[in-house]
Amino acid sequence: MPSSPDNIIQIKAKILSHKKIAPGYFLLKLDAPAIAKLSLPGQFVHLRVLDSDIPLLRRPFSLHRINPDSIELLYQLKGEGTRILSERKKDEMVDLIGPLGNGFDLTDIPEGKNIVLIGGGIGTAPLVTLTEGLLKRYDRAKLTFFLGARSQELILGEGEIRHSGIDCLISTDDGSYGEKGPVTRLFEKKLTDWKGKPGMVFTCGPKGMLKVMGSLSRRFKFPCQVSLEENMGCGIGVCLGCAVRIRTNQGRDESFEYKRVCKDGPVFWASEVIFD
Amino acid sequence: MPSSPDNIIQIKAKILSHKKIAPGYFLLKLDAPAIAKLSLPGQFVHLRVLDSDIPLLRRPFSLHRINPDSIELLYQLKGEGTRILSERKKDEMVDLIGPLGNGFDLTDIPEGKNIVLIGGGIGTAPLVTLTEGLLKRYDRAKLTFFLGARSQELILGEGEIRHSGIDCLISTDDGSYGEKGPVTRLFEKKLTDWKGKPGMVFTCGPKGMLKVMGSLSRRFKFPCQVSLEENMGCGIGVCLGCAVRIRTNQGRDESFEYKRVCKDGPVFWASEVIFD
Amino acid sequence: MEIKSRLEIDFAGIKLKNPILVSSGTFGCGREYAELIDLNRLGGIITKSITEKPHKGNPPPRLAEVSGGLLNAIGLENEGIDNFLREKLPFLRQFKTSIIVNIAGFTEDEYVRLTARLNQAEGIAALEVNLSCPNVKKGGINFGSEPEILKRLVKRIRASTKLPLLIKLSPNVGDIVKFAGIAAEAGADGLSLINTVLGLSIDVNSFKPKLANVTGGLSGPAIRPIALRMIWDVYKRIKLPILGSGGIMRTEDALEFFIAGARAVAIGTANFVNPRASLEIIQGIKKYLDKHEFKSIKEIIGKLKVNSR
Amino acid sequence: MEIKSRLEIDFAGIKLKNPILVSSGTFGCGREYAELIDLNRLGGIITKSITEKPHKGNPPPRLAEVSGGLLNAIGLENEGIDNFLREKLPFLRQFKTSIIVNIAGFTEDEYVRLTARLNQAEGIAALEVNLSCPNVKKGGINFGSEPEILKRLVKRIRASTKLPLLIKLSPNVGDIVKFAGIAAEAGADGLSLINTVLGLSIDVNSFKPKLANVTGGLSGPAIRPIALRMIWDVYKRIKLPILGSGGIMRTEDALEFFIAGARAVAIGTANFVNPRASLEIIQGIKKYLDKHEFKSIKEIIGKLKVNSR
Ligand SMILES: Cc1cc2nc3c(=O)[nH]c(=O)nc-3n(C[C@H](O)[C@H](O)[C@H](O)COP(=O)(O)OP(=O)(O)OC[C@H]3O[C@@H](n4cnc5c(N)ncnc54)[C@H](O)[C@@H]3O)c2cc1C
Ligand SMILES: Cc1cc2nc3c(=O)[nH]c(=O)nc-3n(C[C@H](O)[C@H](O)[C@H](O)COP(=O)(O)OP(=O)(O)OC[C@H]3O[C@@H](n4cnc5c(N)ncnc54)[C@H](O)[C@@H]3O)c2cc1C
Ligand SMILES: Cc1cc2nc3c(=O)[nH]c(=O)nc-3n(C[C@H](O)[C@H](O)[C@H](O)COP(=O)(O)O)c2cc1C
Ligand SMILES: Cc1cc2nc3c(=O)[nH]c(=O)nc-3n(C[C@H](O)[C@H](O)[C@H](O)COP(=O)(O)O)c2cc1C
Ligand code: FES
Ligand code: FES
Repeated sequence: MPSSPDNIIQIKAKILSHKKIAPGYFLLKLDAPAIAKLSLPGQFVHLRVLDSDIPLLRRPFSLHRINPDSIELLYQLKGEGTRILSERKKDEMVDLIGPLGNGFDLTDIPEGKNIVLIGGGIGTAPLVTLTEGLLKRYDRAKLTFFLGARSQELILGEGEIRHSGIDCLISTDDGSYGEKGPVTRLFEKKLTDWKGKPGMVFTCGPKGMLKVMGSLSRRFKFPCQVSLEENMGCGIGVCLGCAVRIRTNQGRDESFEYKRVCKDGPVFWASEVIFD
Repeated sequence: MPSSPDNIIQIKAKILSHKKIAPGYFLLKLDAPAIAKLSLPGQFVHLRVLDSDIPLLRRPFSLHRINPDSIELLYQLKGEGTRILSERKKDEMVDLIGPLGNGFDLTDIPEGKNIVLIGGGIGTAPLVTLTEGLLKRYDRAKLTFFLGARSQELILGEGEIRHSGIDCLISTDDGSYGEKGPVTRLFEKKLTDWKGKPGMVFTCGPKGMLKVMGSLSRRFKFPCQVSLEENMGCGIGVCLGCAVRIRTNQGRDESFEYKRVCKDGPVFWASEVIFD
Repeated sequence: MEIKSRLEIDFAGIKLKNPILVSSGTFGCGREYAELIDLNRLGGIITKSITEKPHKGNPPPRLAEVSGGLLNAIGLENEGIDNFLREKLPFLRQFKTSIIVNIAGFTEDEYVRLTARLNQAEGIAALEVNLSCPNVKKGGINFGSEPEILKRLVKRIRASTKLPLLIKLSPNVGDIVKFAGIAAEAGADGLSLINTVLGLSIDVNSFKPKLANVTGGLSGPAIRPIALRMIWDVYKRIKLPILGSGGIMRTEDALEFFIAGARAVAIGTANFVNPRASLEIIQGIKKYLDKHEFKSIKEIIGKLKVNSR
Repeated sequence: MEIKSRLEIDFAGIKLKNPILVSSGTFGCGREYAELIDLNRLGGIITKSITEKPHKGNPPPRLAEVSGGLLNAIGLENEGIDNFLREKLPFLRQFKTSIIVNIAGFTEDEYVRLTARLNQAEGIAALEVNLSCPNVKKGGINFGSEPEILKRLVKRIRASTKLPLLIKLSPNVGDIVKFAGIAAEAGADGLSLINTVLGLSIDVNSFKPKLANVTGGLSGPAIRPIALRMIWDVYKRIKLPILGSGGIMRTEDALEFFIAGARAVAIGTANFVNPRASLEIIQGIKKYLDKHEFKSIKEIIGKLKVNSR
């Protein structure tokens, strides 16, 4: 994985727009040209939802879209922090640190092979801006986007993906849209349909899903990048609070080291992550 | 002093209007018919500025106006609690307990004597609704309202008071309006001008001012009611957190007992309060 | 009734209709809150600390708000045991809830005499012994943080009453388990954990402490993780039921305490913030038990999973 | 320069350009924050605790947010003294700020050996000895809360270095003054107060503790009143300069610490919330001194008014 660029800044960004796009999902657009300029797909920002002691910590959010002068975050209501964030209004300022983390590795994708993106629920957030990056370099016909969610109204970004001409396959847990079942099962099915193994898989979503992707990637031996989440303190690599277990010794034994999601990640090779 | 009525309620009240009326001063109108019905001038409500752990405690505010279906609070920005309150918007709900405290004592005012109201700064807040009560029973010619503040733009309620036909005397610390100096000095001057002593003085304002009023009331032997403030926990009399020293033994010696501002007050006889 | 029995619990020999009580010093003797909520629905009411003689308490200011917490130094203001027995207790007795009387003394003998007086009274479910008021220092003795004194005092109180005896410990100690163990050995029926944590707050413009007493006791959400840690430590090692408190504001907080090992919980500062907090927590716990299909609150007590990884 | 000299202070033998430092474990070894702020403006940087060998630390999750606070159980993850001397220290040395190296050991000998190694190094202003990491238990020994061990260990470290020695005490004790006194007698030059307070937080749906280590250390605004109380108690009785920390988020908080008796302060958790916090506090204090016409920060240290009523 590439290491995180050192160039990070702290700014106050004005909210350009803020809207609910699905039940419990919000799209936040921030006036942040300086951060936008530095950002890569897969990186994230650390955002202070309010200037208050509660919630105390910043909240990390992936870059959902990197525009020339602005960035967009797609987030899901989860607890108090995101609830308070969701009440912030257009023209108000939020304090941001970014861009943070390594971002996806686009350097080593074999020509001519399938490139797969798999987003589970809010995990779609960082993949959208990645698609844009990939389209600049690869044939759209080679890209396949798998979208999974609990049910139809929580499928995010479909319109946009289809609009860019990428094949989009959908599954929902309740079967209200697309295949019924986990998106990893749909992917596994396709995997056996396809002639060759994918040249690269990018994935983000709930832990359970990433764990399955880790196994699949080891079993079928395709390269798979996962964007991980872990509770964060600093977000920039000093507190060692966001540790995840990463296999060492090429995964040949149980040995591992701790890596920082915020600085060594958030993107890791799925096959190397030890999921609990 | 009358004791606090037992009838208190906890409600969620809708904000009917909320506006800045002077630099750092806000007028908050709440849809609270049930509380309005029970309220007396000099009582207060205990208001939760936000449903959050910070600020933790409620904030006490005097009833500035008691309307048939609503109550109005006049408050000054002070710290975090009032800052957060000032950001609450029309149609939002706030949690209220009230009406609390004893209220002013209107039972024992000798006929024919002057009735004086003295408001220092935000201390004017509880006196306005009191004026309305007094006008129902006493000749407006007998009422005099002293208004004091740091400077002209912080003089509150003058229009309204004059409108109701009450004599209104003004002083400011910086002399930008009315007399220059503390309002208590203006009052003292008038006191010697008047033929008789006032039949009753009602006052509310900063501690220093109330202390002066305490001395004046003992020196010139006129009855004077002060509305006190003290940090509050419960606001209803259980925590004993809002204690003030009240002279016992008719003030003949140093003896005192602690009384609760929230339950035994907030209105006390100025002559009985031991100010630090 | 099915719902009722899921919350019923016996605690240190008291039959509680539900395990949600209100804390000493935050509910007076019930009269004021009776205007706002139905006391009959509470699991129990713990009275303000009662001393033998009326006690004036500390000079004001007695309260200061801090980040996520409240500092108090009331100083045990109360009208004394006579007044309590004459006026407060008869009022409390009207309600269908367990009345726990909290006692505090300035000498060991005073605790014993208070106990003797309360033995005579009717309608008391248990005694809670406040050994840990951080805001009153008579010759510097803090009964709750001197092992020898604690042991002797609890033994003496134990010997003088058949009422269930809850010992409220000070959290301002290094090893809470040690003190809990002493109280257990000396005959306590239950432990109250935790009282307030010593704190200080300063007005940087006047250079004065925000409390006239200088230091005070910290309560509220700020101390919740501290309380939970102490309760869990004690639960693991000491076989006495624990009445948990410290920053419980809402249902989730109360659940944390049960999972950490509290057999009942007391709501303190939250009463000031939301007088309905205790009732809302009772309802919230019922819903939680429903959702997780637990038959009784007992099923979650002390069930913290610690070796699951 | 006039402004500068008002904040200059000597602290336990270190000449600090200003009394605002950043706390151990919350600033790494400076590299990352150097991207965001000018380290030259800090009074000092206290490194993450360094152990002799590289140390892996605790399993995740290692952090949990609580009301007004942060629970952490990092478990002393660090790359060991060799790596520190080779890579971290040379980087830190570039900056015009006082570098204080925080050391932690699993045995007494390890502390002494670490000290010996650091004696050799250049550019170190002082050592801070972490005796109180609440998240690592080797055979249950907590060097900071056993009087005898504390005394012996501080004496041994004292004997092995001429560097100014700050002892960072555990707040998880009953009588902090006692431990402060022991450290003073054993030869400490200054005291660091306070480290994190032991806490626990629980996920009520999974029944798991929010930290894999079960308990962790509470930092942030929630512990501020506790820190202030301990600092004031120690300040009154122990004649050692105090480096105060615990929940300092903004200028006013830092001022409270000075008034309570801290001679310098360290900013910890606030760095995560606002990397500019320390610089903003330096500015804020200058403004405060201006406003109140103090010639030096020294004029406010320990100036809490306690008998004014
Ligand atoms: C690198 C990274 C990128 C992320 N990108 C997105 C995104 O694009 N959109 C989105 O909706 N969410 C994203 N998340 C998750 C998001 O940070 C959490 O949902 C959010 O912090 C929850 O805060 P809360 O106060 O609402 O929830 P609470 O559960 O109340 O939060 C309590 C504490 O736990 C932390 N926390 C809770 N869940 C998570 C989590 N999944 N990851 C990290 N910390 C967590 C919070 O930050 C907070 O400190 C990302 C997380 C990481 C680490
Ligand atoms: C009976 C009563 C009636 C009041 N009526 C009014 C009114 O009509 N208009 C108005 O503007 N103010 C009134 N006050 C004062 C008002 O309650 C405080 O200004 C307010 O609580 C400040 O909160 P804060 O968070 O903005 O300030 P902060 O200073 O940050 O508050 C910190 C803590 O101190 C308490 N506190 C601070 N100042 C006071 C004070 N003067 N009295 C009581 N507690 C205080 C706060 O409640 C809070 O707990 C009244 C106070 C009392 C006791
Ligand atoms: C204002 C106040 C007064 C208190 N008085 C007493 C008391 O008299 N006796 C006692 O044992 N505990 C007293 N306490 C402690 C509480 O009973 C409780 O143990 C503590 O506040 C922690 O719980 P909380 O955080 O829910 O408030 C008092 C607490 C507060 C806030
Ligand atoms: C994530 C984290 C890691 C810490 N690591 C250390 C450490 O390695 N050594 C140490 O002495 N203190 C450590 N501390 C304690 C801090 O140095 C500081 O004493 C404490 O956090 C209180 O200050 P605060 O509330 O400003 O954070 C750590 C604190 C945090 C939050
Ligand atoms: S969040 Fe601090 S190191 Fe990753
Ligand atoms: S505020 Fe609790 S008794 Fe007055």
